[in-house]
Amino acid sequence: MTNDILVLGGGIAGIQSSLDLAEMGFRVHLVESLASIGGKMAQLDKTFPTNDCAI
Amino acid sequence: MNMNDLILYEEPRIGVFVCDCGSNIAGHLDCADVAEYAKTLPNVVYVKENLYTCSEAGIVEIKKAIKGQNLNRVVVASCSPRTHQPLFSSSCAEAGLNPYLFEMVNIRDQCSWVHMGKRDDATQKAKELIRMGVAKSAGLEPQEEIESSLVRKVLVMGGGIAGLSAAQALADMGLDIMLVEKTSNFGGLLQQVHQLDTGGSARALLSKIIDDVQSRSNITCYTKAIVKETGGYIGNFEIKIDTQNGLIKDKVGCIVVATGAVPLIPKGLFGYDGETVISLMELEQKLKKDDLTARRIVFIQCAGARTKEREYCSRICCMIGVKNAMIVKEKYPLIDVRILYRDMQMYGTHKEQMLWDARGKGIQFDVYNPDNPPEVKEGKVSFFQSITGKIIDLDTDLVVLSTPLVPRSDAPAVANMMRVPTDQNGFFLEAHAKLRPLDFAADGIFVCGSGRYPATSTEARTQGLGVASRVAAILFKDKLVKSAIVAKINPESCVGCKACLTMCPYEAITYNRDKRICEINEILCKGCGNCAATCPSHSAQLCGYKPEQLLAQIGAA
Amino acid sequence: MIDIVRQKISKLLSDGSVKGVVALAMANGHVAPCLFQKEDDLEPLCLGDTKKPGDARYPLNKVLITIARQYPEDVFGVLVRGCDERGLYVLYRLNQLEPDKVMTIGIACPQELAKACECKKPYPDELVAGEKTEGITQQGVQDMEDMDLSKRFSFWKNQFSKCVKCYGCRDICPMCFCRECSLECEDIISKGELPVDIPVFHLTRAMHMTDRCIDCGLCDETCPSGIPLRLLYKKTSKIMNAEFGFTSGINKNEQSPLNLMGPAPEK
Amino acid sequence: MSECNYLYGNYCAEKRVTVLSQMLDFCGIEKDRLRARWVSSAEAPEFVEEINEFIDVLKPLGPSPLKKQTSKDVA
Amino acid sequence: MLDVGRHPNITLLAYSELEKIEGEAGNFTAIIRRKARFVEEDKCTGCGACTEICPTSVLDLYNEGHAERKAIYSWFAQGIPSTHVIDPDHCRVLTGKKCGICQKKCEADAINFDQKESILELLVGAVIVATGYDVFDPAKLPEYRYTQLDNVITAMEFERFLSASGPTEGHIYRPSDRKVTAQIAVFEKKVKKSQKALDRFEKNHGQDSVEFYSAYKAGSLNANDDLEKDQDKWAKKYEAHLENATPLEALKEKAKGFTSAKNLAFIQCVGSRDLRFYPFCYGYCCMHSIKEAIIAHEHDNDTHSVIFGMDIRAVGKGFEVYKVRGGNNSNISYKRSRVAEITKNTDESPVLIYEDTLEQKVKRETFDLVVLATACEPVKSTQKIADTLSIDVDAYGFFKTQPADPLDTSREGIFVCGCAHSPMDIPESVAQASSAAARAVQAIMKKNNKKAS
Repeated sequence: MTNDILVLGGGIAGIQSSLDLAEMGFRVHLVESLASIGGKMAQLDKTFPTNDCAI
Repeated sequence: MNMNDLILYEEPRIGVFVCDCGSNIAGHLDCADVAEYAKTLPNVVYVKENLYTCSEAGIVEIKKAIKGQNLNRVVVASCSPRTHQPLFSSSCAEAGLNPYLFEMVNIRDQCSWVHMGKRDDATQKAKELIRMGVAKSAGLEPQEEIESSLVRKVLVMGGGIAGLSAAQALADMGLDIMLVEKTSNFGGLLQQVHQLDTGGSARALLSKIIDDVQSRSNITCYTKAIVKETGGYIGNFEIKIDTQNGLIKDKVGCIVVATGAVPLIPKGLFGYDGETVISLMELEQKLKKDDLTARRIVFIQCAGARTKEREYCSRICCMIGVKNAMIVKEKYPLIDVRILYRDMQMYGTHKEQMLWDARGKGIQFDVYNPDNPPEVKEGKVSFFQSITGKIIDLDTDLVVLSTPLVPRSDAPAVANMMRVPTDQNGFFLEAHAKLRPLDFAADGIFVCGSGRYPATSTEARTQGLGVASRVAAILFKDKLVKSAIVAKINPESCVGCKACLTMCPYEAITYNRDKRICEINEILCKGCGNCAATCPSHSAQLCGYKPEQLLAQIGAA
Repeated sequence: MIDIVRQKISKLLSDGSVKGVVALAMANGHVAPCLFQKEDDLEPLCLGDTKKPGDARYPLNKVLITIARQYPEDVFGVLVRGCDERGLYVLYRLNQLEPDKVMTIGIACPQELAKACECKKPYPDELVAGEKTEGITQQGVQDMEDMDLSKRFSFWKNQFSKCVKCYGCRDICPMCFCRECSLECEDIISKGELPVDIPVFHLTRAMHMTDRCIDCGLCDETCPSGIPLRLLYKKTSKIMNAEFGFTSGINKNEQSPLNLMGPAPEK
Repeated sequence: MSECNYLYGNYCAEKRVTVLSQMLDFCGIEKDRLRARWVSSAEAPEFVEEINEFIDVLKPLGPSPLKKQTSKDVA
Repeated sequence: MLDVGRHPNITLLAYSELEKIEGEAGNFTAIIRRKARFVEEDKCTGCGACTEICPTSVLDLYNEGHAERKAIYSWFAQGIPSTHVIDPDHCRVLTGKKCGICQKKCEADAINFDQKESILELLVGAVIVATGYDVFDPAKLPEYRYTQLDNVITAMEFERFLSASGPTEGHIYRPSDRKVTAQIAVFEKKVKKSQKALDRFEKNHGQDSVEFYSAYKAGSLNANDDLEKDQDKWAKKYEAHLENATPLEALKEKAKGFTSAKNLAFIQCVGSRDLRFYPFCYGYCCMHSIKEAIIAHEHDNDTHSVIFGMDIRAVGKGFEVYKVRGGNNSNISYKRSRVAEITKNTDESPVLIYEDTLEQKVKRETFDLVVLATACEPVKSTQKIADTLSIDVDAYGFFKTQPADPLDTSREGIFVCGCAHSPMDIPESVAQASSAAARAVQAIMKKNNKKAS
């Protein structure tokens, strides 16, 4: 039986689910096709409604 | 007040590591000169300049120096602590040095990057920043991380769809759950709903989940029960619940708030009288009992929402309004149904289709401008139709007001019992609108469902699962480890004047009656330093930022 | 006036409602604070106005605090003038004394003493003896404010440089009850050097007095170098009143704006 | 003003600064030598502006009249 | 993002793709293909020295093609992992030409041109699909002439314009102007080179080129013998110089009037609520345009924005307040209409043709810049991923789920969250990510108990 979990996609959703699972003690393999993670949110300058920076 | 006044932990032997950070620092100031200068600083016994302190080679360099020169303080002059402080302090720990004896000086973002082109000024400033860092590091004291046990039990407040889903998910994860519902049966708002927007009856979905929850061995259900008190802190909440058979006291690790919301009773709006002008929920009851006799029904959306006092869009009443309009059209095709709306909030893949189907069934949609809303007078609805530019009068025998969901009347009581904030509309305020939508600012307490903001049944169910994973992220560990940057009160010099107690935003300070002094609960303390700033006799001090350390840093400027 | 007080004290002691009364006693020519425990030996009791009224004034509250710390469960009486009672209200707020453990015996100050102290309320709320005289409006602070900046600077610089750091003002003040005082903390005040760090020493104490000072004037009277400390603390109370509409020692369950979390209360 | 990371810290600081600045003035030290501004980590340009403005105010005031006193303490 | 890079329980496999997956819930074997980075991950510190000197430049998709990156690059400055990547289709060495400067420059000697892609086999209990979305390509709507008009851009491009790390460092320059300034730069380089040649002639003949050329043309040149030799060459050089100098002057003249874009138009529902493409609403693009208008106003106080939408759907928490506040003090006006067509007037400014429903009149209005609030499409490789995982895709190309269990795909043990499930805003995506994590744990726990009990 394995406790590993595969997460496809390194955007905000992939990052959040990987962090939650890792905090629970599961091993996570996060696969991202681009050179680094961050997905579309990393391209944003600021986010609404609080206007803090997206990076 | 100079260096040797500090009560020093062991004779300080400080190691300084100046980083080039490739060209980011070395390109704009003279790192070698800065390193030379660092050698002349008091208590500095070892200085090394390297290309990248954060690379494998740099870390090995630090570890070798700690062991070789038996350093008891390390200062790294490089980039921003936000990105690399954890990396460097954990490497110091691996080399056997207490991680809190590490000080970081930012000579990149605050020096080389902002003073590009002024090489000698930047070099001079870097020297002074390092001198301040070294002065502070001399006064550092070792700290131990604070650990506390975790109770593997969860309290879920509210038995609506959100609370039920959270309980179900947590049970699958092997945790024990106490599910507390104020009314006599589970289901919350959904019990009043006739059919779901995704088809299928609300009661069917509810009964499936309720049976599953009630059949679970590790879920204890309490109906007609109210949570009276929640004391303690994350991992060890002491709770008191008023149940049908008396008061229950218990300890839980985390708390989930799923108390939901209630539809607004639109008193005084559009002549609401519960007979000819009813609210959306009352229409749901009529549909359930199947007693609807009318020739024309007019729905008015945003009744009491997006106004000055309630400046928010309740997100789901458009969907419920259109869904019910379609159900009416199916059951009683002869009734003429019209919907007056401001903005049709039909987001998501299925809802737009509902709009097209509704139009297909002959339901007419008209826009009204909030400045001159429709008027309802004895069986007649008149509104300004912007497309034709004329006032339209419709004689109607039933008007349905789509009212927003508003927070429950006891929500403020729950909020200050658990010392969690609510936003200006009374909904629970989550830690971060974007990145932590299900957590509260206070650790260990989570929120899901309409208590946070009006949500459809599917959204509430998803948020219930989401909260389960947030809780598991804490309770799956064997113990809770917390940073050691907390405040401490010196019992000898404290006179119990409670000045600090009233200043603590996290309610971490309690007054000990028999010792007549104030005490800090390290788990709740977030290290903000308010108490240290207020205490007239310096009995309350924040570890790592004690007056002598800070003043040494200022003195060295 | 003194017989009414003596009667009151003996009644309190006889019916056992207090374990003891802190008041003043005349013994071999000197007036000193004394704890009377039995109603029959009240003979040496005096009100501290031997030659002229109020020439022997003591911070009886401070004495009461030390006694109350030893016997937290017992009730004690205390002889209070207008300023002492204000002091008690502040001490209740700062949790040094518990209101239900203190019985006050209030005496009013005569007009002459009120003028000397420039006192704004020379009588306690619960008055046992003496009649109420009206308070004096405070002119000192206004005169100082009217001077121009450089004159003020040189005035205070000379005053502060006279300080010999004897800590007399702190030891006499009923509001200073800390065990370890930050004025003796080496990081802020240099040790063993005169003149004292101007203005750090005096302003640190002033900042602690902002929401506590009851304007009793004892610090002024005790200071060997005659520094007008009371004037400094009158200014802080004036600021607190002007900015936050707060005056210390007026009502029993007051709340200092500096200890409130959140924005300053409307003026 | 309500975005303090620790909920109320900035309000408490503001109250104390109001009192202290008037006390400084009372003791003859120019009130402008003390200034409190609240700038979030995201407002870099405002931070630079505030500092430059403060420098322009301080320059005409010249060195602190207590210079002789305080300089000897700094090691 | 940083915590993922540092968390002990997470192995980050960037620049890699899922090849194949077999087995069933609780017991999957996944084959991962790690594309070759040509940079050693443990050696590279992400210092960026190699990017500075790499000669080849390529269109930068991170900045939506408005800027350029080098053949050796990192996706964006603060990206995790910071290890750089060499783009095999553009790098000279990998396309057979000669170069390798970056290898010489790299002090950490992390560059290795013959690194091969590797295959990794993983045993996993559950899979979470969070492949996100792609921006809808507005070229599919002919009436907005996205490809022909420079000053019609997508919301994501405008986001890059607003960002300080973007191609315009936060200033809202019109793309048409930026094209002109780019041409000016090219001409300037050429003119400088040809001017140097002319200076040489002027120096050794002591005559100014313009005079010489007019005399040469008029034939009234009193040429001594060495001038005789040079005069034809000098004339031809001068003519070549003029070929660049005159258009340069013209462009410079034109560029004088350039300012940042002042009045902006935001067109909502581009590709969404449109029966030809995606007949539903995404829920976040109205708010996205309002935010961009507010931030634009912050950058430049006299911007005026008009948002064209059928409904302005500010649905989430605090959104209505944000919309009203934006309208009041960032001079944004909302127009209820659907823009029919965009044409161009003389100076490249787009002209919007639309029916203003309040006044029931068709209007033509010129704007400096038009931002298309584009819809979000499933990722291009969605069909490939669906086939590898053998899970179904719904009518619009998002992964299919049932309303009762909103996160389970059609195959047990595989879950979906975020925009791969359906278009949603960031808070819902984050909440759903946590829910998918919970579902995955439930699946594994159930499998373990079944095995154990």
